[in-house]
Amino acid sequence: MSFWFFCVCVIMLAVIGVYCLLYTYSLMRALIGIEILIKAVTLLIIAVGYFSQHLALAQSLVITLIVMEVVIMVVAAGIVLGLHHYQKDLDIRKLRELKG
Amino acid sequence: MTPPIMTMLVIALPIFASLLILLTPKRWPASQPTILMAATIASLFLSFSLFGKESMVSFPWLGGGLDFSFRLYQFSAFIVAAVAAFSFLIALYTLSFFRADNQSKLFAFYLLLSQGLAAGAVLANNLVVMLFFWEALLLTLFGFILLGGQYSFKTAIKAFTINGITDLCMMLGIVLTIFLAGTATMTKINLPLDTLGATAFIFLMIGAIAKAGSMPFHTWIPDAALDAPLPFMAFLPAALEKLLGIYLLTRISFDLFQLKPESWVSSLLMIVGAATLILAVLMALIQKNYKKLLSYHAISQVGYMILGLGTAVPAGMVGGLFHMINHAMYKSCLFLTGGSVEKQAGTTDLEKLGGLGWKMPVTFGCFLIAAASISGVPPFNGFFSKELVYDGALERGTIFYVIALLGSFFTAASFLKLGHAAYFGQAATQTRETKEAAWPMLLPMIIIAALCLLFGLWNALPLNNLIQPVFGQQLAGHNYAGLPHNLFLIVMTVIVIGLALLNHWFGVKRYGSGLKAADHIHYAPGLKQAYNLAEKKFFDPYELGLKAIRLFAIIAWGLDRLIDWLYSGLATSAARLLSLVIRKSHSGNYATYLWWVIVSLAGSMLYIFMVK
Amino acid sequence: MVGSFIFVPILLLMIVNVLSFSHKSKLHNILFGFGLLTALAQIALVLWPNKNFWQLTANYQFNVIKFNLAADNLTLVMLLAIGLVGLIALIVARGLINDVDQEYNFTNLWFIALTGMNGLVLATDIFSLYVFIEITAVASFILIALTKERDALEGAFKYVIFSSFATVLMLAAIALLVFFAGDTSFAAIANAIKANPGNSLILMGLILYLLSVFIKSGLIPFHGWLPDAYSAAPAITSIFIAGIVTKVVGIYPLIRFVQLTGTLADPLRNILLLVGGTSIVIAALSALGQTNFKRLLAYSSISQMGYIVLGLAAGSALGLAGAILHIFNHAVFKSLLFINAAAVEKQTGTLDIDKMGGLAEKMPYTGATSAIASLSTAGIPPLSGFWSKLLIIIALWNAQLYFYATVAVLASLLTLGYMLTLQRKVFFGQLENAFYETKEAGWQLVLPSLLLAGIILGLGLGFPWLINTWLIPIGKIL
Amino acid sequence: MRLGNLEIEIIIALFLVLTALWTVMARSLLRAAIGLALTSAMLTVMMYKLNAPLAAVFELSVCSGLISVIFITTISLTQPLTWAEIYEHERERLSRFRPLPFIILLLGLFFWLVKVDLALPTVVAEKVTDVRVVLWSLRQLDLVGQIICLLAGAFGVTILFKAWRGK
Repeated sequence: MSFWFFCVCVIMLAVIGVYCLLYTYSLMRALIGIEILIKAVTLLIIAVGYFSQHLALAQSLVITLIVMEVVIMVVAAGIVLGLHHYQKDLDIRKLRELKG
Repeated sequence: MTPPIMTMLVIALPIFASLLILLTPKRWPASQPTILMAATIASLFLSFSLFGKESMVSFPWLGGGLDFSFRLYQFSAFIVAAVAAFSFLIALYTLSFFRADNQSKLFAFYLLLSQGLAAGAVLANNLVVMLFFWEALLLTLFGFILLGGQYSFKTAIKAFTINGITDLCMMLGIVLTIFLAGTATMTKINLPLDTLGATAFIFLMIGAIAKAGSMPFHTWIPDAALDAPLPFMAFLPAALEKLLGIYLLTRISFDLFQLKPESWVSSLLMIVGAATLILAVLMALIQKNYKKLLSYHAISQVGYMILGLGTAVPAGMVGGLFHMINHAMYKSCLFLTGGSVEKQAGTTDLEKLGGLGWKMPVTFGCFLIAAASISGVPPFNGFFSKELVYDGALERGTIFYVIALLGSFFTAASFLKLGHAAYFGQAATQTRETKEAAWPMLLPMIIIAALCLLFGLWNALPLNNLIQPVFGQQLAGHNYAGLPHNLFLIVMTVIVIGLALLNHWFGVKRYGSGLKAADHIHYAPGLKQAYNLAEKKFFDPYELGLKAIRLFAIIAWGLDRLIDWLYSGLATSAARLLSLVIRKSHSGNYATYLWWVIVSLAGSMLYIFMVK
Repeated sequence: MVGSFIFVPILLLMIVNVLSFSHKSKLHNILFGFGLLTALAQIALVLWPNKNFWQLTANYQFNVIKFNLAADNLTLVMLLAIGLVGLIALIVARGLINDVDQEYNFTNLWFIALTGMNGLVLATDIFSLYVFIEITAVASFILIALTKERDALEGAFKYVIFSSFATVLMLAAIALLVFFAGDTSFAAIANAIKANPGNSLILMGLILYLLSVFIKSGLIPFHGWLPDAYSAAPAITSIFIAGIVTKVVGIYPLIRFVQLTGTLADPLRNILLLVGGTSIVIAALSALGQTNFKRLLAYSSISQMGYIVLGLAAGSALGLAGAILHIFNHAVFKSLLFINAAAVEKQTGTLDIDKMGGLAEKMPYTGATSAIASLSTAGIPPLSGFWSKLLIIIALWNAQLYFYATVAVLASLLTLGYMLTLQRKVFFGQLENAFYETKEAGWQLVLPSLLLAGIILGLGLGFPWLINTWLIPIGKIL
Repeated sequence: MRLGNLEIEIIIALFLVLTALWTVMARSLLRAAIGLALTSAMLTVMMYKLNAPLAAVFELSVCSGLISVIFITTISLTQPLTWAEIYEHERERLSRFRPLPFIILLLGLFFWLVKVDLALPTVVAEKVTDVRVVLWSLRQLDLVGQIICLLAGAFGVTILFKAWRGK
């Protein structure tokens, strides 16, 4: 398998994530879109580590990355909960109070 | 004290005094006028004692040839002394002009700050340093106008915008000049007016003549006349800005660049001057307000100075510069009489004024002298400087001379109207109880009026000591002191003044001396003159002439408003429209924002790989 | 020893939180005292540098601990700005927040954000840079959502989405660059970039990194989150975030990027120029029509970031020096303006500038300091903002980027336009009846305002002496 | 390892993309969260195949474990709509997401056919090959960063998940 194969995988995952971010009407699904994007980039880092034979470095980077990811998702989930408190649903289209 | 220290002190002293004034607490009401008077008197002495000395001061600054350098020599010392003198007189005047405490405090602050900054701009020997002080003056201008009360904000913005734009031009000019000359030190620059040189010159010229208040950068001055406090008008537009603007114009024309009579730049300057003087005076003729009428004259007289300097022949140059100092005197005197009238009678509306001549004899006397000066009546100072400008204009082209003479005629006519309406005739009921102003207000007027007379009768004093040394070598073999040499010019001037008198007499005769018809009377004599001329030489109906002159005045007015609109209307509304479109596009939908990011991402990648 | 910039704050925070030996209000006072000391020590260490402190590496005592941290001149300036704005935010918070719980939470998060920013500017390794960016970002998400008001949550959510998106781009960039460098240190990456000119994977990595920091610093057209987050955040958070956090998170990595790539390749430079120019003009135009005090300031912030980017794109020591000075200036005057906004909001209960008027009469210090800050933003001499803009414009001119130099000059007129509109509508003009009883907002807000205004004036007047001693050496890191 | 003509990685990658697709297209939020956990699991398998077992373990335990728990908790706390409402939502939502599989398919085909020739660097083998050594002695700063970040997360939980007072 070539590096290009993994690149294609990463691009496809990224497109899925971005599409979800752009077209979803749900706050939680937006977070899921972000998650898929992060998966894509995790795969890229591991692939790079594999092909440059720097797997130890790549693994340690991925471990740190995963910790960061969890913290961000916890905070984001807290914010979603807060928004739900006000608007009683997860509709992203109500998120347009700030404009201009 | 050595001259370098004194040079620095002349800049620093007023600025420090101004900050001191800002810091004085309200509990000590006497401290502020004390500081103001002490600082102005001290800097007056300082600048007069600097007279005739030369020095160069320089501190290392930005590096790369940009030094904080100042140069004291004959010309800059002269302007600095004049600035200090006006500052002193206006300070004296304001002692009893302002009623509100806070207003007088801020006015004193701005006055001293302006004085210090102006001294810095004049003494600077480095273009960037000069720009530094020049731009800072913009702030005091803004602050001054803001003092006028709640309606003055719009005017202040207008003044700020116009001056800001012209200063921007000047900045470009300075950058170009530095690029051409390879240095920013003014003493080292002497450039020919080739294509690039002329471009740089014109940019610098825009900055200079806009400061002086020439058309088409004048539109804020009449507005400020109504909105801003009157001592401001007497100080900045009438005196300080003329001194600075014409100083810079002189420096760039004959010092930094080599302005020659045959160049097209010289013709351009003359056209600007001639247009300014005739259009503004036509505007002045139809005004019905004391202050506004004066403000249009403040514009018109700049035309003479620019015309004089623009001729680039010795007589014109000397005349232009002489007119600058004369104008600063008589115009601030006129504004000060206006201030007295406003303070005492409570209004400057000519329809409500009248018969003040007997109630305010000193003010009236000063007004008479200053009005005679501005109208060019011998033997007052304005006469001599105008004669020199005429001389120069005649040498370059008859048309310029004719326009200048015509301007003189209208000037005389409008001052006859103003004097008549304000000081003679019947007083309106509101102003019947008017009394003479307090002595701190009268003293500056008297001093300036006396100087007007002195500079006229003994014109060798300013000409030999102040004006002619400025041009040095360029004037070799000329001396313009004493009576004008060209008898033809004197005869023509006297004829024009006579015609103006005659014209006024006709007007009064025809329409009666009713105050409400004042402006109408002063239309009509102009028309009658045209009518008589037409009857003698051409077949020109009276009505047509009336319409033509009316139309001309309307066109002048329209032109004035158009320029005004271009500054304050078009640019603002375009910005507002764009702003609206941009705000509408921020719909609050985060997906839209994300689309922008993704499109930019794709675009920049495409761009990178295409270029590669 | 530079590691203490990270360890001292975090240890203080842990000690207070883990031991939690006392009542909350007392606890908070202790934490607040620690915070003041930390910030003051940080400022003092930068202003009076001690060679021993800055040069000792951390591993001299324990062989176990080994950090790749280093400080150069740029780092010093950033540390100074962080310490200054941090100090001021801490003091202002005491005046703005009434709830003990909230104030305690704010101070905790302040410590984390401070640590994150310190680590960020000290890192010598691109992945550590990412880690600290993330820490600072998390702290700022929570800070924005601190009061849990609806709009604040909306702003925070948008920020989370955009920030995470930027993070993903940055990680992809790191992956691609590390592929070639074999290591994550700045030096190795700079070498790899030099050794493989025109390699498409490296170019891809560079462009991804560039765009990710564009999003983080909110430049147009990557700015969607910024006005929302700034204007909806609680008053104290706006001061802190707008004053320093997003600048350290966004612009500082951009400067390191310019430093890494050496003299920028033409296409990258064109992108920087385009984004910078667009940001200046569009954001200024947008600010012109705003009616919300803080939103106007947010757009103004974007516009000023544009100047910094243009300065960087000029690619000379002078431009870099101008950009760095502008970051510092921006930190000072924008924090000041946000403090003024907070004072006005606290005293009048509204941020709608159409409803205000004549407040300078009742709040003289707020009015005067905001005028100084506005004029500094607009680049009026002799205030400090003038000098940094001047340096940037001169640098652009010297680099023969005449068009962008002209844009930069003309846009300062727009800046003046919206700043004067703001001043007129809020502080000058007719005093509204509703605000007849308004007073100054208390020393916690007035004192920092005066301090910041003093810095603006002092820097402006002292600039001629400052430039050769501080700025030009900083610019030479390129 | 070869399976006939195919390599196992291709199958894993296919599953990875398909699970991601399913996550995004899934009808209910709960299914989406489960889909995300599955995607994570597929990624774990891929990592394992790429000789990164330690990172794979992390991915499996944290991402498909912890994050799924967080998501599912949040979803259940935010009171899902009634089934009728979901059905109404879904019809409209699916119409927006219907192009996605085709886009992915086209992308896959496109990149399959267009072989991009990447200029990869020459491989220099790593000096330290042990993950533990790299993580604990070379990347200590990142560990410190992790601790700080977790601290920030803890504050986030205490602030954001606390119940509203008096509302």
